[in-house]
Formats: sequence, structure tokens, C-alpha cells
Amino acid sequence: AGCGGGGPQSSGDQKLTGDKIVLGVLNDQSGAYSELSGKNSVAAVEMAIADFTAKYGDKAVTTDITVETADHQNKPDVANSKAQEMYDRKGVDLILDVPTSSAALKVADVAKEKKKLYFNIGAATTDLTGKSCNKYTFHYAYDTYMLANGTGKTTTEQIGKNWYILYPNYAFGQDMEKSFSTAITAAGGTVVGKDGAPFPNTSGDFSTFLLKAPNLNPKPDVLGTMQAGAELVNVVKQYNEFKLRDKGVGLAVGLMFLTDIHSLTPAALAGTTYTDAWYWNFDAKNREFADRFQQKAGTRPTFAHAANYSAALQYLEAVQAAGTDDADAVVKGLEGKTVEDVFLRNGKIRAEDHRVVHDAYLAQVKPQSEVAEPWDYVKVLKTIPAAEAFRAPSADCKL
Amino acid sequence: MSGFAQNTFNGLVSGAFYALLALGLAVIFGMLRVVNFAHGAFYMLGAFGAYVLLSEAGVPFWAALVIMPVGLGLLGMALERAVIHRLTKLDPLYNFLLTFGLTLILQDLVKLRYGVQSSPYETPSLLSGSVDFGLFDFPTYRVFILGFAVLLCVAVWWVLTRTRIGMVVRAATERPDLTRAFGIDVGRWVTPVFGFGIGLAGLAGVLAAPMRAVNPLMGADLIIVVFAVVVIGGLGSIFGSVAAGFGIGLVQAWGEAYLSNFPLVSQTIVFVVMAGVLLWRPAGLFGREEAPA
Amino acid sequence: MLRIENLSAFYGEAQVLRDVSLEVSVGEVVTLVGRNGAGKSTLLRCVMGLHPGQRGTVELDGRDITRLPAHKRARLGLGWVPDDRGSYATLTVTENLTLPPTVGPDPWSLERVYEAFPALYTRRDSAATMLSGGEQQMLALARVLRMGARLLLCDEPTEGLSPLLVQQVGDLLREAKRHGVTVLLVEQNLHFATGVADRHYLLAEGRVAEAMDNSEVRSRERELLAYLGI
Amino acid sequence: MTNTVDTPTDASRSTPPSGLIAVARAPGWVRYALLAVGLAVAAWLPNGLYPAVAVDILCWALFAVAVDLLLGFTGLMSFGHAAFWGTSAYVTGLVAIHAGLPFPLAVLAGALAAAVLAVPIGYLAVKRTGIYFAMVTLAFAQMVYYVANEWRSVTQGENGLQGVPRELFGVDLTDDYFFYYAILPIVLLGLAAAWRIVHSPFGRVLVGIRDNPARARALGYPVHRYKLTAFVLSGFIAGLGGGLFAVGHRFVSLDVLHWTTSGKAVIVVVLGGIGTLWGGVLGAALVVRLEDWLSFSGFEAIGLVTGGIFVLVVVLFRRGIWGSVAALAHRLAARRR
Amino acid sequence: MAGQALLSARGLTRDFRGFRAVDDVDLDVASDSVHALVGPNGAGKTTLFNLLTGFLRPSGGRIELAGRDVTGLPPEQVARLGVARSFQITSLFPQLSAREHVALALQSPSGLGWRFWRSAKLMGRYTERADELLAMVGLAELADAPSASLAYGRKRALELAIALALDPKVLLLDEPTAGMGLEDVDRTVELIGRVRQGRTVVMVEHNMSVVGRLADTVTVLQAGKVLVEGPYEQVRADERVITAYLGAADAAH
Ligand SMILES: Nc1ncnc2c1ncn2[C@@H]1O[C@H](COP(=O)(O)OP(=O)(O)OP(=O)(O)O)[C@@H](O)[C@H]1O
Ligand SMILES: Nc1ncnc2c1ncn2[C@@H]1O[C@H](COP(=O)(O)OP(=O)(O)OP(=O)(O)O)[C@@H](O)[C@H]1O
Ligand SMILES: CC(C)C[C@H](N)C(=O)O
Ligand SMILES: [Mg+2]
Ligand SMILES: [Mg+2]
Repeated sequence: AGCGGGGPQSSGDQKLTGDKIVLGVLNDQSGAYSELSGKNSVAAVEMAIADFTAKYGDKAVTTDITVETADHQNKPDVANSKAQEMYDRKGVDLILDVPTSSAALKVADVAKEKKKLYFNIGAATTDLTGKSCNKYTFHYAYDTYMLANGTGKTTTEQIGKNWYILYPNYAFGQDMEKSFSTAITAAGGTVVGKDGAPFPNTSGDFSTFLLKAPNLNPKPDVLGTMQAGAELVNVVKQYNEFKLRDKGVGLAVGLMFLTDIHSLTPAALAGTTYTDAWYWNFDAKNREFADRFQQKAGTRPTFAHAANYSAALQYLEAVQAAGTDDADAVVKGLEGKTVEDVFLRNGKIRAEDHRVVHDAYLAQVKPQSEVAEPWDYVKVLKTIPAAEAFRAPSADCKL
Repeated sequence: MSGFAQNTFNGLVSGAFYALLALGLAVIFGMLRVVNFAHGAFYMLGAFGAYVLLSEAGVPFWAALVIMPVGLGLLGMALERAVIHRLTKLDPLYNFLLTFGLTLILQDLVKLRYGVQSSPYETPSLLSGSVDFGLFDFPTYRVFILGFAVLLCVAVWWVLTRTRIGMVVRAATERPDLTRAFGIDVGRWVTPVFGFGIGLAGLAGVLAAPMRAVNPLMGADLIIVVFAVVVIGGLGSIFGSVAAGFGIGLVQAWGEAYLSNFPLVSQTIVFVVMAGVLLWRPAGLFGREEAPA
Repeated sequence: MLRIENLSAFYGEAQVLRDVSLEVSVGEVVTLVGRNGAGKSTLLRCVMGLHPGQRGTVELDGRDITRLPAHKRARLGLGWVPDDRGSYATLTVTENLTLPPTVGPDPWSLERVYEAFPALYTRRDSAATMLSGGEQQMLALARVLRMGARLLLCDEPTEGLSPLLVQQVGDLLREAKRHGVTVLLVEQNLHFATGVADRHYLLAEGRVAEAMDNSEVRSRERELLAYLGI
Repeated sequence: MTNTVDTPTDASRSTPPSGLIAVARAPGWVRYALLAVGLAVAAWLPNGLYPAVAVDILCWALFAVAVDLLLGFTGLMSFGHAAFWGTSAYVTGLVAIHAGLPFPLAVLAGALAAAVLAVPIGYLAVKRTGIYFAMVTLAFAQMVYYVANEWRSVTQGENGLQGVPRELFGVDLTDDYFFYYAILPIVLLGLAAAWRIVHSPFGRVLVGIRDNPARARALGYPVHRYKLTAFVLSGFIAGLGGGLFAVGHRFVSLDVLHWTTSGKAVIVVVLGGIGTLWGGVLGAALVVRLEDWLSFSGFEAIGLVTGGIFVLVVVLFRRGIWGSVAALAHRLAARRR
Repeated sequence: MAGQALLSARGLTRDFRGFRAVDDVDLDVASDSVHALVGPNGAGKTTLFNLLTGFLRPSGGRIELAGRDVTGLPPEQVARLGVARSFQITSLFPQLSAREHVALALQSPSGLGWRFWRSAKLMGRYTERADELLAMVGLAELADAPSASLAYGRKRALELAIALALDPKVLLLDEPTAGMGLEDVDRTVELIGRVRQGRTVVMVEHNMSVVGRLADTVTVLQAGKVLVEGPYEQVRADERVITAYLGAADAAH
């Protein structure tokens, strides 16, 4: 890639900058989120490139498609310089993934400034399609609204009306708490108590909150935990330790990845409901993808991996259709497009806020006895149709 | 009332971990003048080791409770021989820096091999029930931890202050040459003590495995709170470290329970306490006052 | 009992002792005198096995101990009273006394030590470095007596002591001698030295310049003092 | 009576010649040569490196020099300097966003805020020395971290303070290349200030205090107040770096306050050479560049490398790069005489 | 010679964890006098010094300097008020040269030490006076050597030069001749004799001949208490002093 990249090409030209396409995967490859996305997201993107090349063969806009990757270590400042460097020096046309909301928002700024594309996969904040939205940023897999809407609504209707919400006291957790409270109330439930636990919780102890739950009046039917990663593990461990399920308090989890279930074991989570953006053993098509993924990466894909695959693929398709990698042209092609692939079911790329909507799933962790094969921990209770799963475009977003 | 009792009990249980970690730090510091930044990393290794033993060799909790501290203790001894030892003659800051670097290395080694995801670890079946205390009932495992930690702390304190072992080790640490000249083979003493301190961290780790998320970063932030604990108790004071450990556990639990509307307060309470203690007694609650001149 | 042959010692590249040879027989009290910086303390450290850069041989009771580590030498009955008194800050007075193992046939009991040094008894539970300078000096001496060391290596044991105590230390050394203890004493105070010692070595610029007996020292006192006074 | 337990000890005692003496005694030509090399490197950086990385290096250079001012010349190892770097970053960001001031003024405001914060923290911390000081500063910095984390209405918490403007009287500084040259004078000013402090009467007193505080008190120097002043000055310089860092990235994240940031600053100083002042600049260049390279290399364990470097430096190479070079130059010069 | 009390203590007491090192001591140091403190090891002489110079806070009692209450002031302030001390165990800045030591001491009252924005070359203004002082204690040739390389006796001399540089009203010397060879002792005695002009000197000393040659008043401490106080001849003949401190043999000496 040449120094400084290239200025925008006049659109309509059958031209690619440098005659090649470079996809940049910028995510956490060493920290807390390196397993739920990380290196395996790169593998997923490579699969997308292979599939794209196989599909179009000689007719592809180019066969020279490469992947650049960098570790942002969940630090927004690192994400910032890596993103700039990717766009400027590595000739990257599209940045993918970027879990961690703070880094995600920062990269959105960079994309806007550099006028290059950015598909966020891993971050949860609705700000990406709200007040921080911009023309070059797309939010792909999920967000806090989607999680709350699915889990909050269904659990209230099916398991119990009274909730106790425990959330980590930082941006992500607070967003989740708000989204959940709204969803629960809308579904006719009540939030009888909510607490922001310290974040990060150095002692790793949540017992104060867990002990409080069954003694609230009225007694909550559901404990909704918004913790992620290691903290989620702590909450669930201690939930089991205090035998809250036996005391009639069910468990709902705000955000959970397959890797979380794996580390907690299905036994610890049996019966827990949550919203999943995608599940690998949902149907034959997913399974076929999951098998190929396993061959390459040695493990089953999380929804983030599948979404990275899908995002890369859809971008390449859009370039193919536009005949150029000029960002403005590609954006034009993407906006309003309906798409269908292994990840996106009933997918649509909304023009108003660049939210990519698709079917979501209400999932429940199987009891250990029903786990028939490794990693198959979940049964899908219900599909939440794309139209309901995501919020309506926000007035805050002005592209 | 029962709520208060429960919170108090919980505070003591998390305090038990602070106390065990602070105790290990204090033993090492008191004897070697080394502030072991890597203490949190060894705590993590203890927990992780228990997990690996269980998942890869089927070794149960009770065996891990012996194997890990001993194994890590040996590792600690090797480390002391290989590097720590060479730096003890220099400013203690060098060992602080060394162990800081070591922390990064240990964390990343585990991360490379096992990833960052938290690993599952079951409570041993013998302790998985709960105990009825009349007012409330409590997981047996927590009761066990509290009892075990208290016993251990008392035992260590007794050995180090009331037996010849503690005396020899203190002497060997303070003036190695002189102590050698009095017929004591210093190398034979200091190394095991370091190993022992590390073993304590490993032990705390094994104890934590069934209760806490087991992952490579589990000791990273924790150790800073433990530093605050040790400063409050008086660096190098065995009794002070243990007392401050339990005390801070309590204060945090109460803060969380009764000040949950002021998250800022409940989060920073440890450091506020530390600031207060420093104002009032710069050497910590049980630390020795500095000598004049 | 102690025999040193061709001992040389270095600090880095600087040579501090040059081919020093000397002998101390059983039951003798021998002093080393010499200016500040002549190498007296270094010589004691060499005998103790604490000085890394040395050449030559050290024999104890006819046995070559040159290669023996310090703690083994101590167990053969060497007792060192270092020039900085060697008090442990982290040990109480009693602990300072009981720390070393007993190494000789006639170790003092703790009671006997406290009888001889009542000042130490009153401070027995204090950290040793909290003692006054003189008290620390007593402690250092008491410590090797309690070990029951057969050969005492005393580095300026009277420095900073009150006149009364200086006399007491003299009495102690004489008493120890009566019990068959051998002493190699580094001393600046000639008056004191002649009071307790049998023979003297004058160390100058890292060499043994002269060996003298008591009468010789007394007769040449003026000259020696002028020499030692720099 | 001196007591070994808590006698203040300085980290550079084992790295003779100390900074003061080394710099003072290094022959003039060595000093000029080093200065020239330094300036050349500084001016070349944005061409040779990615400009954003070059900007980072400048910011970190200030940070490192601030830490060394304490560690090398006052004998105090602050393991919590992220508190000042980060506080300044936030204040700079907030001032720039809400007041729309040109960035040098915003940075100045940030650095002043850092200095103000250094007063209470320093007041409590300088009561302890050596290793205690390191632990106390570490803990207080972590406290500042929590405060920033919780004070979401101001700091935006985890999301970070986005959209810090790079305003300079309408001059377009969007390009990091130009921004680099815009901040270079400020950075050089900061470095010069550090140099002046070290080579001032105040600096002499600090070295005295470092080596023997009791003696300094007997001479009539209020030791605590001197240390506190040094701490505040150091906080100010660290704040300059942090403020520029905020403007450089056009946002501020909680990471600027995390203890690993403090740790990295110390790594930089130790690698460059404790008590050498300019060593910090060199260390900053190396560490920032290395991390940049590593995060693209696909190597997953950055900590393994930085930690490894740390261990190596501490075990084998305590003088650090600059310290070793200076010692070598010193020896060569001595031989020529 | 002996004017009114310049430095005085009333009921001065200091406890260390239940141990009373200084016990209800009354002390009056007349201005322009040399006042010696003697007593057995551990009698509390150094502790008393530490109290008088602010290095230790008294547990009880009060200290006055020229009529002003200085009880509990920190050492640097006591030093500012004109009380300089030397340390029993030599206490220097190992890396600084002898001249730098003295310059630091000379600079202390001026406030130049706070000027972090000025050049250290300004300290050059003290060179001349520093060299004078060094010459006075016989260190002229060694002015540039780092203090760590000085022999013990030279270090003691440097301690003295530093204390003098503060131009104190009261000079407190803790065993100024300990560890010195005979000739150095003579030189030091002679030096103290010179610098006492216009000053008040308090010294701790075990060498009775030194005490005899210099002291106007001798206070004997024992177990933290004042045992005897008076002129040298009277004190050394005192039975209590002989049994507690001097010993029979030495008394005859
Ligand atoms: N650690 C050291 N490093 C370098 N040189 C040293 C060291 N210790 C002592 N020396 C030098 O070695 C020489 C001999 O020192 P030593 O302490 O043996 O003398 P000494 O005769 O005991 O003197 P003193 O009467 O002052 O105690 C002196 O010149 C001294 O400067
Ligand atoms: N910091 C301290 N903590 C505890 N005890 C102390 C402390 N400092 C001094 N002491 C005790 O106080 C008593 C007086 O000590 P001080 O140093 O004043 O004696 P001194 O008269 O100067 O004796 P010397 O002539 O031996 O120097 C001693 O018994 C000593 O052990
Ligand atoms: C669990 C994570 C992948 C989500 C992340 N914490 C965020 O802020 O969006
Ligand atoms: Mg000597
Ligand atoms: Mg004394």
C-alpha cells in the first residue's frame, strides 16, 4: 500500500485503489474479548474472501484481496492510531469488528474523517446508530436495545414480571440497564430493584447484591445480570453458590457469547435465557458454516465470528456490484439494501441510521443432560423477527 | 438484622482473600524487603493451576489445594534463586520493577496457552451445601474459606513471631553477610521463605477458583487493592496486614450494601481509608514508626 | 591457633592487603593497630570468610579454611564483632543474642550475659538498632561470648564506649582469655591495647610493618601515637 | 540513629555516575553531540514514522521525563503518574470541547489541573519514601481512575471523551504531520523546563535530599516541602504530556488513568536510564515504536515482550540505554585525558 | 563568659514504647559557653540532642531558644533559628563533593534552594566562603572529592565545616572526636576552641580530656536523668560520676 493512501477516485470508474481490496480487522486479540472475536474473526473474514473469490472467479473485481489486522487491546487510543494507520498506510478499505464501545466510537470518528468504510461488529452501544452515527459507519450484529428487547420482553412474558437488575456501573452496563428497564416496563413487568456494581469489580464479589435479591419486596422472579466476560462468570458462579434458583429467582443474562457458556459450563447456566444474534447449530446452513469454521479455527463460531464473515462478504458483494471500492459509491450501494446470508436472515441495511437489522433469537441454555455434542449448549426458543428486534431509527442520528 | 449479619459475613469472606494475599506480601516483604508485584499473578496461577489440574488430569480440589501451593512455592524458590536474590542488595525498587515485569510475562504466558476466557471450576461436593446460622444460611464453602483463612493467618503469625524460624529469617534478610558470619547458612533460609509467600498466594488462588472467575487477569487489579490494604495495615507487619485485610473486606461489603446509591464512595472507599490512615499514621496502623535521623 | 599466610585482599582493582602473614596462638590476645584505612577491618573480614577478593591461606588449628564459607567457619568457633556493631534492626536484643548457634565448649548463658551487661537486660525487648551506640557495642561483644566462640575477632570494641565501659570490656576480654579464649583485636586505643594484649602487629599500607610486645609498645608509645594519629 | 527499615533509598545509587554528576562531568562535546542527535531525531520522526506515532512519542517523552525528575533526581518512584497524565488529558479535553480554546491553552489548563491534583496526593505520599511511596502513589492513581470511571456525566466513562478539537486560531492541524510540528515547541519547552529544574539550586537540594534527607533537614531544608514541590512540578510536566496526548488523539479514554499506564511510564524511564533525563525521551521512542509494531505483528502477547524487556533491563542493564551510553562516553573521555 | 541561658529545657521527657530514654531533664545552656553532656552509654545524650534539634518530638516538657518556645518544631525550622548539629554517626551526601556540602549549607537560609528556574551556577557565589570553611577544618585540598571517598576522620571534619556554614548561634556536636586518631583529636579540639568564639556549643563526648580542655559546664546524664551538673573539675571528682561513668581507674588518670 502506498503512503497516504489515495484520494477518492471519481466514482463510476471501474477502478480499485491499488487494484486491490484490503480488509482491516481491528479488535482485541489479547484481552478480555479476544476469544469471543479476536484472531478467529480474522479467520472468518478470510473465509469470506475465499467464498467470494470462489463465487465470482474471474469475474471478481479483483482477486487481490488481503486482510490486515491489528490488536487494539481494548484501548481507544490504540484503536485510534491503528485505525488511522490502517486507512492511511495499509491501504485498508474497510475496518471490521472493534468490540469495546469506547474504541468503537472513536474508530467511527476516524472513518468519518478519512471517508472510509467501517462495519462495527463487536460493540454494543446504540450511539453508533444514534448521536455518533455517520455516513461511513455501519453497525452490524447487535446492540443494547436488541438484547434488552428480546430478553426483557420474552422473559417478562414467560418467566416472571418482577425483575432485579444487576449491572456493571459503566457505560455499557448503564445502557443495558436502561434498555432493559424500558423493555420490561413495556412488556408489563416491574423492576423491583436495580444496582450498579462497581466496575471493574476488583474483589470479584457480588454476594452483597445476590443476597439482597431474594429479600426484596416483592420478591423478584428474575435476576437480570448485565455483566460481561469474567464478571458475568463471577455473578453466575455466586448465583449458583447462593442457590438463588432454588429460592425462586430465575436468571436472565443481558449479553452472552458462546464462549461465556463454555467457560461457565452449561450446568451452571441451565435454563438461563438470553438474546443471541446468531447460533451456530440453529439450522443446516449455520451448521455447514460452523463446520467449515471449525476446520479453519478449531472451534465453533460465536455470533461475532459469523457476523464478521457476513460483513466482509457483504462488503465485497457491494464492491463487486459498484465496480469500485470508492467509499461513497459503496455506501450508496449498501444503503437500503436487503441481504440474506448465513448470518443475516431477513437482513436489511437501513439507510436512515446504518443499522443492519436481521432476525435475532431468544435462546435458552440446555441442561447438561441434553448437551449432546461439544459446544451445542443452547436451544433457540423463538426467532425475533428483524422488524421487531431492533429499535426504530433514532432521531439523534443525522448522517 | 439478618441482612446486616449476612453482609458482615460476606465482608469477612472477601476480607479473607485480602488477608491471605496481604499476608503473603507481608511475609515476603518482612523477610526479604521485596514488594512482590507479581503476587496477584501467582494468585492467578494458583487458581488457573487448579483448573488445569482438574480439567487435564482430573485432580480434585483437595489435591490441588496441596499441589498448587507447593508447586508454586517451588517455582517461587527457583525465581528467588535465579533473579530476585541478585537484586536484594540493591534498592528494593528494582525488585518491585522486576516483579512488575514478571506479572506481565506470567499473565501473557497463561493467556497464550489458555486464552483469556474464564475457566469453569466447581465447588467441591463436600462443601457445596449451606450451613444454617439461625438468622440466615450460608454456603458451606464460604464458611470453610473463612475458617481456613483465619487458621492459616494465626499459624503463620505464630511461626514468624514466636519461633526461631522467624527470627533467623529476619536476621538473614536484614544482614546476610553478618548472619553468615554467625554460622547460619543464609541461602537455605531466605529462598524457602520467598517460596512460602508465593505458596500462600497460590493457596488463595486455589481457594478462589470455585468462587471467582478463573482467568489470566484475575489477579491484576486485585493486587492494587491489596497494596492499599498492606499500606493501611503497615507494610511488613504480619498482624497489620491480616487485620487490614479483613477490615477492608468488611468496609467494602458494608459500603456496597449501604452506600449503593453512591457508587463513587463504595468504589473508592479503600483508598479513602488509606488516605486517612496515611494522614493519621504515616507508617500504617500497625507499622513501625520511622526512627529519627 | 590462627595462621595467616601471604594474604592479599582487593576492592575491585585496589589492593588493600599485601602478603600479610601473622599467627595467633591458643589463649593469646593479639592486637592489630594501624592508621585509619590500613586494612585492619578488611583483614578480619578475610579471616571470617566474608571478603570475596582475596588470595593466600588462612589456617585454623592447622586446618586450611581458606575455601570454607563463612557460616562453616563460624561453626568452627570463630566469633566476629564487626566494626559497625552488626545490630539487627528487626530483632530484639534477646533475639540478637540467641540468634547465633553455640559453637564452642563454653558458651555463656543468657543469664550470665544479662548479669554482665545489666544495660542490655533493661532493653532486652527493644529492637537492637534502637539502642544507643555504646549499648550496641556491648551487645555485639555479648553475642560472641554467648556463642562460646573460641577465637574472637573484635573490631574496635571500645569505640564510643564510656570510660567505665571501656574498663569493663577490658575486664571481659581478660576474663575470656582466662577461660582459654583467643582474641584478635583491632584497636586504636594503645593504652587499652597494652592493658589486655600479649602481642601487637602494626599494620601499615596493607603490610605487617612490625610485630611488637607490650613493653616495646609502652616504650615507643609517643612515637607510635604520632604515627597512628596520621 | 539510622534505621535501615525505612531509610530513603534512591534507585540510582547503584547506577553511578548519577545523572547529576554524569551530565555535569560529561565533556562538553558529548553533551552537544547528544543534543544535536536528539533534535535531528525529533525533526526526522514524523517523516520516518507514522506521524501519529511520532506525536505519541513526543507526549510520552514528556511523561517519562516527568517521572524521571522524581525517580532519578528526588529518589521517589511514582507508580501512579497516570493520575496526572490522565487528569490533564481529561481537563484538556473538556476545556477544548466546552470552551473552544486553542489547544495550547487547553493543554496549559490541563497541566495546571494535574499540578493542583498533585498537591494533595503528593502531600500524603511524600510522607513515605522508597517502595512505600510507589505503592501509595499507585493506590491513589487507582482512586482517580475510579472517580473518572464513575463520574460519567463529565468524563463519559468507558465510552471516553470523544471529539476533542484541535483548535489553533483556525489553522488546519487535522494532519498529524503538521500537528507534530505544532506541538514540538511545547514539548521542547517542557523538556527544557525539566532540564532547568535538575540543574537549578533547587535540583541540587533535591539530590541532597535524595541521598540523605535527615542531613538535609539539619541544614534547614524542609524536606517534605521540597519533595512536594518536585512532585507538583513533575505532575505539571506529566500533565503537559497528557494534555497533548488528548489533543493528539482527539479524545480521552479511561486508559489514560489506568495503572498500566503508570507502569509503562516507569518502563520507559528504566529502559532509557534512570536519572539521565534524556534517557526517557529515548525510552519513549523505543517503547511507543515497539508497541506500534507489535500490535500489527499479529503477536498476541505484547505483555510478554514489554515484561521481558523490563526483566532484562532490571537484571542486566540497570543503567538503561542512555545511562550506559553516558558511562561509555565518560570512560572514553577519561581515557583520552 | 557564661551569659544567660540561650537554650533551655524544662522537664524534658521522651518515651519509646514505654521506655523512658530522657526523663524530666532540666538543662540551661548559657550563651557563649561550651556545655558538655557526658554519661554512660544509653544515658540519653543522643536522644536529648534529637529532642533539642527537633528530630524527635518530646513526650513532655518544653524547650526554649533565646526565650522563644521551640518545642515540637521540625528540624529544619530549628536549624533556621540557628541551631546546627553534627551527627554521632557520620551523615553526609555520598555523591556530593566537600565543597558542595558546604555550599548547600550556606545556601540554606537564603531561599535560593527554591529557585527551580535559575541555574545551579548561581551557587558559585558560595564557593569562596565554602573554601574558607574547608580550609579552616583542614580540608582545603579535598574540596572536590566526593564525600564517600573521604577517610573517616576527614568526614568528621567535614561534618564540622557544614555545621559551621550554617553560622549557628548554637552548635550541637555529637561525639565530634569519636573514631579519630590522637592528632586529629588535638586538631579538632583546637578548632572547636576557635569556633566557639561568639557561639554556644553543646557537645556529647566520651573523651574526658577533650571535655576537660573545652567545657565550661558539664552535665552528666544517667538513665535519662541529670545526675550532676557543674564545672568540669567538680564533676569529675564527684563520687556518683566516678561510680556511674568514669570508673575508678580512669578517674585517677
Ligand atoms: N567497600 C569498599 N570499597 C572500596 N574500598 C574500600 C571498601 N571498604 C574499605 N575500603 C578501603 O580499603 C582500605 C582498608 O579499609 P579497612 O576498613 O580495612 O581499614 P581499617 O584499617 O579498618 O580502617 P579504620 O581504622 O578506619 O576502621 C581503606 O583504604 C578503605 O578506603
Ligand atoms: N528510636 C528509639 N527507639 C527506642 N529506644 C531508643 C530509640 N533511640 C534511643 N533509644 C534508647 O534510648 C536510650 C538512650 O539512647 P541515646 O542514643 O540517647 O544514648 P546515648 O546517651 O547517646 O548513648 P551513647 O553514648 O552510647 O551514644 C538507649 O537506651 C536507647 O536504647
Ligand atoms: C462484551 C463486549 C463485547 C461489549 C463491550 N463491552 C461494549 O462495550 O460494547
Ligand atoms: Mg576498620
Ligand atoms: Mg549517642
